[in-house]
Amino acid sequence: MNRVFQGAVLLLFSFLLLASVLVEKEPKEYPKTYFLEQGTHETGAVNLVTALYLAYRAYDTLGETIVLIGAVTGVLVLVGRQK
Amino acid sequence: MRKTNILDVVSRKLSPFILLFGVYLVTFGHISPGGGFQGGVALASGLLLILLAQGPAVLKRTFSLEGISLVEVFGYGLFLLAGLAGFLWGVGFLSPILLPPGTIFILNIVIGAKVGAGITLICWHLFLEGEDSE
Amino acid sequence: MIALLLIALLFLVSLIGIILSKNLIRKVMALNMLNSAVIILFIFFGSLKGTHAPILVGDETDIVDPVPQALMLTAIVVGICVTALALGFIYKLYERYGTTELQEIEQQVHRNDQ
Amino acid sequence: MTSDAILLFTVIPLFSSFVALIEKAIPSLKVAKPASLASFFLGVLLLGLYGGGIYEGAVYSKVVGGWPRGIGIGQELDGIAWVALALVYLIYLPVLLYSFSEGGYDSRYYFFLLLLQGGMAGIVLAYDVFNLFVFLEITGIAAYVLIGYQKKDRALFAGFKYLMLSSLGITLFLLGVFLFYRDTGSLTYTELRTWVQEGMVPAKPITALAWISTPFALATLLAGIGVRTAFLPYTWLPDAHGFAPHPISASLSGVVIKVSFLVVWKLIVLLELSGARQFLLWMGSAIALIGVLRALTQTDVKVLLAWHSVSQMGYIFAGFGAGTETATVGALYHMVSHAFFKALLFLSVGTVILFTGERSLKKVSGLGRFLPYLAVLFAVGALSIMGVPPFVGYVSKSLIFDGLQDYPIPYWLLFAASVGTVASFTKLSLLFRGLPMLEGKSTEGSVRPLGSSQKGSSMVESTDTTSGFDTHPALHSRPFRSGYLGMSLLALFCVLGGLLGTYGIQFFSTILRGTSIPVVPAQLYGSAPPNGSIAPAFQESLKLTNMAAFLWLNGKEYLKTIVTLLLGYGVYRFIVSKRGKELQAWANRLRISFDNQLGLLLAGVFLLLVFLALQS
Repeated sequence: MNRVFQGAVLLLFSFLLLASVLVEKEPKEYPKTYFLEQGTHETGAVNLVTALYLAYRAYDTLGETIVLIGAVTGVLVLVGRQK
Repeated sequence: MRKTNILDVVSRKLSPFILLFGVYLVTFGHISPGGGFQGGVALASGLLLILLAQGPAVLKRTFSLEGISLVEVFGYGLFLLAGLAGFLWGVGFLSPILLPPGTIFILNIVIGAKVGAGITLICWHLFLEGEDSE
Repeated sequence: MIALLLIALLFLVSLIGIILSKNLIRKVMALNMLNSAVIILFIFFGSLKGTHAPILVGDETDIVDPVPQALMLTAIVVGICVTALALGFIYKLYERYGTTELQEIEQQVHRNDQ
Repeated sequence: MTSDAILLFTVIPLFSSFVALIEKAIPSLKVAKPASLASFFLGVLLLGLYGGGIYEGAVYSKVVGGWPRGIGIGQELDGIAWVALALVYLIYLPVLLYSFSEGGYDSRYYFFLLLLQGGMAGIVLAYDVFNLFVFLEITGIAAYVLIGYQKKDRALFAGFKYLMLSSLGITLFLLGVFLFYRDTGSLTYTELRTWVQEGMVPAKPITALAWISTPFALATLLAGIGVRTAFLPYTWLPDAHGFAPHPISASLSGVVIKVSFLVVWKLIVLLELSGARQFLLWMGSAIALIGVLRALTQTDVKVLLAWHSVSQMGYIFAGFGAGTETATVGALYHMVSHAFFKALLFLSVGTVILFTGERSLKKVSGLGRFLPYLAVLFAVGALSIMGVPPFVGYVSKSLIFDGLQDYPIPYWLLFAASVGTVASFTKLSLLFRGLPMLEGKSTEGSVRPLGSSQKGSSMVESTDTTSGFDTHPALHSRPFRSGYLGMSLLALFCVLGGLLGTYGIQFFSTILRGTSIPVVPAQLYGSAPPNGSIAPAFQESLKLTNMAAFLWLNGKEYLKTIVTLLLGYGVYRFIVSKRGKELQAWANRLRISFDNQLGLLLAGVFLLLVFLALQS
């Protein structure tokens, strides 16, 4: 019974996944051309990934550092022994 | 577990270079492949190589756990302060206030130090099951 | 196409791992694989068009899309953090229940309830 | 107000969390508690500054770092977001005060509490799907750790299950982000709206396979957030909320699940997904009843309350899903009122557990005569959740029921859930009424020392082990002032929210006006107030005078309340009878294994997809 449910769900999901991922689509040009033209000029970084990571999407990077420090503290809370 | 000579020698000779490479990735992140995160992970792998091959006591001689934790905490604080500085400058949170490569360069170093410290700490605590953690 | 198919298969295999495996550590590893599958999907799609890395040292204009790469850096860190926390939880659970098998833990929990 | 400062809602708690961590690094600096209080006051100040503009319908938007729109990360504060932020900060103060009183939490606890605040504020303000992903994860990580903070066995397991389910959900969310990015090359909500409106047009049969990708992406996006809201695999919620530390239970049940739901709300309104509304209507009324039925069989007091969170969220889903004006306002109102009374209930029941060390209804009862003030606070919460007139639950439930009149099946399902709620809280009130009892023994005559029974709670330090129940110091002289202050604040909100119901309704309907109109992308990024194109029925039915009559001079509502109470008492008599107990024992054997819960998440994606696909 459990196996039937799990199998059915997985089958359905794989069908949906394959149907939506295996579609030939061209990547969009727009944001890329913007970064190609403006990226180095606006941020001073030749490496566009760094320009995105630390300038255009720096807020996400801030979030990422918060996740990291949360995980470090969390692991310490969970695994650390109390004195 | 017995430690072979190969492991001993290779880890001691290799890890300074890994650390140096990490510093290179961090500081040149804006003009060449690499960046704060990638360099930080390289730094962490250098430290973890010492930790795993030589044991925590050797690592502690150069890098104390408290020191790494402080880097982690103040890296986070510095990033926030860099954001708030833009706010106080009147250009909005996380806006660049220095001349173009300046902000990215500083943030790269902050992120590099923080990611390196963070990953080292996570692995340290998990590997040693919290023995040295408090 | 074949690459997309392989990535989709990786995704499905890890989904199967999450749902069907009985060991907690395996479940977490499968979750990690699932995360990797999405990351590879992003990066692969971003690199479909263009031939050079998005580093403007020369005069290249035919670069790959830098956005997925930047996004996935964040996603990778998030994945690491979740895995680390999950392993921390499993470590504690093992200390308390003496096992990492899901069913045994569930049985012990229900026995204590009654 | 300029829109530059909206980021401060997120940054203030995050910066305070950094300050709290300094105490961990340098223990001599006692800064964690002041920092967490300062975060509250600054946040409330900001809320006040923006309140006026929001009430006039303004929408504040901002791109972080001043980059062009669509390139940088957008942030937006609208009416819904303002209500969510108000909830985030209002519930935070009692939780904080209670944590001060309970003691035993170090600076890392306050760090995670502040992270939870900052993460929720970020979720609310995000106008970019990837930014939403990052903040969902921040909130998630803070929540996982806080649930397992005291490292009790069940809490660890509950935290782990929550982690697995929501990580699976968030990875599916990321898959949705990928499908969206693939088609548009953009990540903002504005583009999402255009994409959905183009993509949801039914395709010709030959391209049907390719067409499925848009609804599928939407379904994964909504299900990924939805797992945090507990609309499909709701099964993680009772354990996670029931076994977390008491203040955290209050915070999780009060705010965290609602903030995630407000994102779903925002997306559904923005993208005009009538299919998802239908899904929420049916799902909501179903889980309202399921939650109550499960709650009736519980004896663990906090798990019982947590099942009621599932059920009450069902009311909110159903009210929002129905989509009529009254029901929508009712859903928003119920979100606020549920935050008030559920936080109050969790804190007051948590106090009982803290004082006695027992969490089973079989082992403790009749504490009312020893803790009269706590009993009053509990009663306010219980009467609110039952929907008894002067309290806040009455107002919101009446609105939801009024708005559901066109949908008979959800209406009666919710009515049955109300009856069950009354029965369940009559049962829970045994904590305070009836025969005084601890550890399963009557205390008349026998002197059972309380101090030795505190296996569960290491916080309670008791020095006196000789005295009996009546004079035990834990029940009388334990300093718990700021905890009581926090609970009293919540009780005050419950009473005021009920008595000032008409003003509340007017306030919420005004706020909803700003977001319920179909917004065109150009307006989204401007801060000009959308000039009131309110639906006509909206103006008509929600006038203040009409509302006063509807609330307080409405014989039908009063009759319905009385019938609910009487029926609820009848159900209560049944469940304490012998037959009822047999039925409960049978029901308690029905469990959904963890593997199946993970499977249910995928099934939820599929169900949402069906509703979304049938929409067009």
